[in-house]
Amino acid sequence: MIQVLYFARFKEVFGVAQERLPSFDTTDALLKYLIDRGDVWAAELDASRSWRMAVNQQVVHGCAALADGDEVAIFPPVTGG
Amino acid sequence: MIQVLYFARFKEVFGVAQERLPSFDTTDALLKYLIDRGDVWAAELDASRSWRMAVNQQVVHGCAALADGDEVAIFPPVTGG
Amino acid sequence: MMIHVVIGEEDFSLTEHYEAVRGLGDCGAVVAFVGQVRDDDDLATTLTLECYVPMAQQVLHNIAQQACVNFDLSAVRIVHRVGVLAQNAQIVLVLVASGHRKSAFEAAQFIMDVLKTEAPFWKKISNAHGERWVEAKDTDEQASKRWQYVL
Amino acid sequence: MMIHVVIGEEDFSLTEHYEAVRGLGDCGAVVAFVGQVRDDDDLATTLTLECYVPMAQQVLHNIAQQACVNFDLSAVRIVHRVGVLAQNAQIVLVLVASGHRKSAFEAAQFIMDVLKTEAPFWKKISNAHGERWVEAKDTDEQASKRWQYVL
Repeated sequence: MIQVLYFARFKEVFGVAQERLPSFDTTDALLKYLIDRGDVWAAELDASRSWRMAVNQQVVHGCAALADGDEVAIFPPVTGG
Repeated sequence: MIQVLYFARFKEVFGVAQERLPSFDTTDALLKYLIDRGDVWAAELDASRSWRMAVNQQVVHGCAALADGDEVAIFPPVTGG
Repeated sequence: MMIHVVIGEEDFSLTEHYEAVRGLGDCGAVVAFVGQVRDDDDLATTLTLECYVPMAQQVLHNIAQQACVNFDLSAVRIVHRVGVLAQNAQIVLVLVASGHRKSAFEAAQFIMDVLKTEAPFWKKISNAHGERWVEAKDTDEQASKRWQYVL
Repeated sequence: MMIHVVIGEEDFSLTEHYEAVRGLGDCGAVVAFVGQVRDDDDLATTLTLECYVPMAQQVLHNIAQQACVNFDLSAVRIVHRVGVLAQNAQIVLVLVASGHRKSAFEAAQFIMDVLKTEAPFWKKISNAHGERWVEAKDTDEQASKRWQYVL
């Protein structure tokens, strides 16, 4: 299992802050699974939109390997400070 | 009459913080008068040394006109902050 | 090198953080930056700050450490608030101590610039017009990238 | 635009000056710089700050005014102490408030850089080795000159 967290606009649009999902081999596989839910998932996670993904609190660029127990976070560009 | 003020190293080396002097037409004439005192005056106010002069609290570059009642200050490069 | 990072709802005291670095050895120059909620009287703005806390802790620590190494600091303190903040409320504090003013100024700017693009915080604006998430700014992206070439 | 300049022997409170600008309208970003007497434990250093007070008042006001115009500030406060200052004592405070962090950082640096080369203050160092007047630094001269091209 992995833990997937959503922040800010994603949390609101998806209507969920976090969920447990079965393990995936890669972040691309996880993304395909989420996009296949269609609707807001497909719209928000479109590759042309700018958003970020972190695995175990490290930002990943491109596709990254996933392991059982990983924490994956998906979020819009940050706007703190 | 004019008022001449000395600061920092000059005040110590000349042994005077301020003095009243007869009026001079220009800062160059005042300087010649001071340098003609010889000794530390000639040494410190040598044109090759870096120091500044202000007339009525405005820094002057080169020669400036003087009038009766002016306040002239002679000081080393500043080192505050 | 003394690093102190706080993320939380409580307000912070500039003085308290300033006093904490004053006694330190090489601290001829202290620079503090405080970011506050802007005062748009007509709109009665409030900000809601959301944060991915454990990741933000790590990111802020990393930025502080990089600042120490690159700018020869004796202390760095970063405080970032979360939750609902009213007009004029303090949002963020960056305070650095160094032997010299140039490195202190540069370090504080470096920290703020990188924090703005790397630390996982999100701002939502609520006012008379409604609510909206703040969009990331290109100018912040540029400000952050310049440090790649400077360092 | 609120300018406040103080030259005197008394110590100053960062908080007090910070609180004085916080209520002001366009003050999303506050940057404060504090310069302190360095801590050379072995040498038991003290600084003596001499000043041509009426000229320094004018120069600091002019610098503050230029900063307001060039960096769109809502407030500037400059405090410079004179007299005998022990190790770790505060010497100078520059505090600026602006709508944006970039202009706040630049304004504070501008003020410090120009103050260092234009304001009539002189530092004498006294320590275990004796007494000497601090020499003006070329790096300060360069730092001040760069603003001619930036502004």
